[in-house]
Amino acid sequence: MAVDAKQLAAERAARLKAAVELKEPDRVPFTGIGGDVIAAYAGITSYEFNFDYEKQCQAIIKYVKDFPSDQPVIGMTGLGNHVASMAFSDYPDLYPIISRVDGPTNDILGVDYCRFPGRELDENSSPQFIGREYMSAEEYDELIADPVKFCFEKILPRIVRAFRDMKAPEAHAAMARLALEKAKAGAAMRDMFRQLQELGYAPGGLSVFFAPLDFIGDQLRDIPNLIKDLRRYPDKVKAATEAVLEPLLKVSVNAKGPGVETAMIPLHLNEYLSPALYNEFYWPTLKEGILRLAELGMKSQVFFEGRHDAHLETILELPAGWGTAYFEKTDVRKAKKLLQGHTCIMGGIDVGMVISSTPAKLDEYIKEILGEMMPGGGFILAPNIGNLPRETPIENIRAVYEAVEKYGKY
Amino acid sequence: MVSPEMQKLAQERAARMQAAIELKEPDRVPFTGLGGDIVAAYAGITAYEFEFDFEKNRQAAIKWLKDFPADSPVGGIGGLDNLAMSVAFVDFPDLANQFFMVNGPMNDVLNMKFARFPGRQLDEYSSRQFIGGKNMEPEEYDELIADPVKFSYEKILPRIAGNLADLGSPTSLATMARLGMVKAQQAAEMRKTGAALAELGYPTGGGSTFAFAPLDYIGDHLRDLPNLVLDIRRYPDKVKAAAEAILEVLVKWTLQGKAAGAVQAGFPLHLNEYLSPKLYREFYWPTLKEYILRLREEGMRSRLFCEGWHDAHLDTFLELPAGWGIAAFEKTDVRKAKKVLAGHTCISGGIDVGVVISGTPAEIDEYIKRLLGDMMPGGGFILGPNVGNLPRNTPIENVAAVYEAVEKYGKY
Amino acid sequence: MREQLLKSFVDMDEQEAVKIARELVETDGGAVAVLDTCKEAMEEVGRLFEAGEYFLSELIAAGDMFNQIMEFTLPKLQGEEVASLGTMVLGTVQGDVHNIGKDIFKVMAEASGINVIDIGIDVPHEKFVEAIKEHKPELVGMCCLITLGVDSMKRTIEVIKEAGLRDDIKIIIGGGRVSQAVMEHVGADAWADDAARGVRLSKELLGKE
Amino acid sequence: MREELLKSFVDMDEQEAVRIARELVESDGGAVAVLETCKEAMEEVGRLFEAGEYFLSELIAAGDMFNQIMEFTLPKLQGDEVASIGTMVLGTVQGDVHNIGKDIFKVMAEASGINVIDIGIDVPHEKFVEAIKEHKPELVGMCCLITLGVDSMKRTIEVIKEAGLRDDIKIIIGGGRVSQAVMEHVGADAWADDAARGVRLSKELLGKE
Repeated sequence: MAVDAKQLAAERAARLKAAVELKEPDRVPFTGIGGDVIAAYAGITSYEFNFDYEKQCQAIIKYVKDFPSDQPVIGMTGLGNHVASMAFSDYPDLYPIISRVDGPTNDILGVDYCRFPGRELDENSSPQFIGREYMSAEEYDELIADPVKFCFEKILPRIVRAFRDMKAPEAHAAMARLALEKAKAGAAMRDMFRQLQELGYAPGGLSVFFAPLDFIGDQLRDIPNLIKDLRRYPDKVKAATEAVLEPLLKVSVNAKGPGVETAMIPLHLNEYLSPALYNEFYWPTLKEGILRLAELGMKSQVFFEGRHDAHLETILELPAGWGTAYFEKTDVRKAKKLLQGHTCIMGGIDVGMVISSTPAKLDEYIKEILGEMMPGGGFILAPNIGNLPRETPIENIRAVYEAVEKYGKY
Repeated sequence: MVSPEMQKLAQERAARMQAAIELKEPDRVPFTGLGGDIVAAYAGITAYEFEFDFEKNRQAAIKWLKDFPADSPVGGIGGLDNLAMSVAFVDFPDLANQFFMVNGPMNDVLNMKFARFPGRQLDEYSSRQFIGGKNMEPEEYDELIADPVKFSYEKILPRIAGNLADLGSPTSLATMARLGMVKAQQAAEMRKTGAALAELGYPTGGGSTFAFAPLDYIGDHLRDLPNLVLDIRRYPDKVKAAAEAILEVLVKWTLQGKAAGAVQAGFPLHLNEYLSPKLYREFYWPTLKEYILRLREEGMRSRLFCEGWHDAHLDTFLELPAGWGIAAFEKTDVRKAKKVLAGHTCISGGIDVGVVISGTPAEIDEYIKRLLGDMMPGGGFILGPNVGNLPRNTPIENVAAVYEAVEKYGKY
Repeated sequence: MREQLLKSFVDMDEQEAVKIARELVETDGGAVAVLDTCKEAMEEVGRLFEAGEYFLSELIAAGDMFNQIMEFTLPKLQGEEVASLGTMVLGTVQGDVHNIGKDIFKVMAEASGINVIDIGIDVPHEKFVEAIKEHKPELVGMCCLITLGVDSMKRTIEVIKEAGLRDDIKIIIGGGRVSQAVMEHVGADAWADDAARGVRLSKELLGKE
Repeated sequence: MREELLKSFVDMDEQEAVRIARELVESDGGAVAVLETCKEAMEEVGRLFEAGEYFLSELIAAGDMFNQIMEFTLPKLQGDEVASIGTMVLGTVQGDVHNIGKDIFKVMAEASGINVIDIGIDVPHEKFVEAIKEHKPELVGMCCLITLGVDSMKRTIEVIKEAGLRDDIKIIIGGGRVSQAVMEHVGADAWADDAARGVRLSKELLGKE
């Protein structure tokens, strides 16, 4: 690896680390912006991006070369397979092959909640999670008694077509095929990460942790049912969140590895819940999860999807320097007033602006946001949601990168 | 990259083998070469390393083939027959063949009841061994006959694979995933070995795939040989019906190997030596014969490795059309076989491993000279060891003596 | 009785609200009273949501109560024509197959008296045009949850323009990723990224606020 | 009765042979008669095998019949000492874990009156020496199925020499891969690659043929 690439990688890592440690780095750390646009920029369909490993890697390398940032922008090529991660949480070596469902994996497994371009969707659509009710309210006690066994025996067969009958040869063949397919994917990824290293990006990635109530809402009961459960079976829901906490932590540890010391925590139900419900059902086990991850040597990067304004103060219950709060709709300026010096704040770029605005306006927009957020450090510039659509004007993207280059210096 | 000379050498070797198979006289006698445990010893590694470390295995094979070149490559990772698993997954063409040969790392994942590996169940210098056992009760013949695939999957697999004992449990599913991981790593290693062999002038295309006499499936993997021999007397009709049912599944399995590019199917024969001609003709040969003919219809040749004594059944080969394939003999004297099968069946073997172990270079030179003198005329002969495994401390000068003698006397 | 129904509904006391509604609907003219009270309650819940006191959890619970009560109230209303504020064609745009946002909005819109024609998810541009011709709605609602939907909305509105139908209707876009900037970009008349705001703006577009 | 037993046994007629033996054993002196006849039958089966008329399938069936009959015959023999023509220590050499060949040979050897001490499979060299010291056999049988066994046999015989026990015993090697050349190589007294030949040569070594 060329010397300057190694040096560049070290600088980028230090920049991000300084922000997370609430200091002022040399420049504002910028995660870069991308998503479905990566495939469009390389002239391939989303289907090809999701199903052809070589084309996917080439598209990512081309995009990252033209739009360098502090983290490689690799787009979204699949969905979490969180029930499977829990069901096999006692088999850490399986984590890399069962934790995510990309296009080819879905062809093998047939996961009920997955929709992929070129399959259930048109070839330029993006992969989507469409969950439904996989667990009935009567099954709360079983979930509470043994979440891992329950997820394996009851839920997995309901969400994975290949596991409809766990005893059958189809289920066992699917596992073997999955490993063989993931090996192919792994080979392509290794090649891509080698090229990324040459472009000055240190290898690594993010582990994942799931807020216990989100796990129940997204993966088991479906959100509308879960919300009604809060009123009808409050004690069972609470007991369930405590029961699933331990295995969910085990999953996060399974994902830990060299260069993978941060757990990404995507929140979904936060925006749905009133403060009362949030504080009674959602926050206690999420908070305990973040604290336990810290004990396990992992920082947390919580993605507060939607509007988190009503629950912002609860973040102060965490120890200073606990990690990063990544905001989608909550105004980062408002968050900074409350959390400066306690929590590293991430976000700031409204994807809607990048899609609809003009290069000149975007230059002004970035200048203004950086002017307000950079002082005092503890800030990472990122898009409020991780996916720029295919038709996002390239000149707008370039304008953002140029503006960050211009105004990003401390 | 494969140099032009090596490409030419590969073509010559392939043509030499092909001519013998087509019962003609090639330029030189095709020689399969000697190998086995000695390949590891020659490279200074243990049997354990040879079975479990793909890189060391490859280096040992390359070192052996450079010093002892022959017409087909030797060495490389071997394994034990795991036919019950291939049958259980025969409806998954991309997998069935992958599960047939269980090597060291695969057995670490599966923990097969029949497997003994150096550095695991054996000391690190022992060779791997298949120890059959009784996995099926006589009362289960009807179930086997009704659906050999379902029976092999639901009843036999859990009994012979330690980590698949509880099908549908997290362990059994995790085991299959881990098997996939090991196979994926090995696929990459196989490609590397293939490339190395090509660079040493060995033909790569048109390989061989697996096949198995239906009755040997029952003997080796279901009832165990002694019990099957008794079953033949106590439940003759059930044994026959089982062989018929199994035939369909095994032909389907072998043709999957054809789809992957193989042009030849290799049968190891085990029960042949146990059976009187009468029992052989009534129970063993009919389904084996139909198997060979069905493969022939699909353009595939068969190679039968007749272990032990096959003298009493030599004439049955004549029921096959001339040029059907290769008969390799372990104990049957190839000269005796030639008298019966010349011009009809390509004969393989001839070198008694005992002589290579205990003879002197001079005796070996004479032995090979006489053997080639008797067997080469008329072609249709492939020289090779009667058993594929030379022990670790076979005197290397004896091995060299064999190769030199073949070089000297092998020209047509 | 109406006061108690309104209070228990707004306070999210499901058993109480359903009990009172069942009693009230048996009295003559009770069905209309129950319907109007529930509409009023839903409006109050929407207001509390926009004021930041109620959240999606309350909106969903309210929508669920509304449906439960309508199940035994609507059959009794067969006689009297239910005054509708107007008709809306509602669908999730092409390429987006999410429906959770659309469903919450639909319950509240119907509760507020809007006659909603739901044309599903992943809706091709032409299907919007056909639905507009068939139902002649005053309003068209386009939902999308993922950013990919932004372009679909833009193209759908262009197709509606080409069909010469743009000026006959008002278009409101809704979903997690919409904003003022996106609204201007796609050429819609209003935007809302939550159901309560969506219902309020829909009524404004119908000139009913 | 003895003739019928001998004929049905040699003809592999299992039901018939077992039936006659059950009857004969009840008559006084019957047990010894049954044992002698079965021994004779086993010898005849061995002879037919070596003549190429019988095969392993017949050897296995004969061994199975012999064991079935001994089950109800041996208990009746408690009184009269069963004339044993000698003692043999039998084992599969180190590194080889096969037992199928050893087991077929053992049944036939016992049927021919040899008292067999089976010391198992994968037998370390020293264990052979200990067994020889303990049981003072006239014969030692070493089995191996795979070529790896050749070297183990050679080393085992060297260890027996070093222990000064070589001349007190005769050694016969057996199994799929042995031959005259291998016998000379390892320094044994006889070799056999089938059970019938093995029993015949063992009796010769005991000076009993």
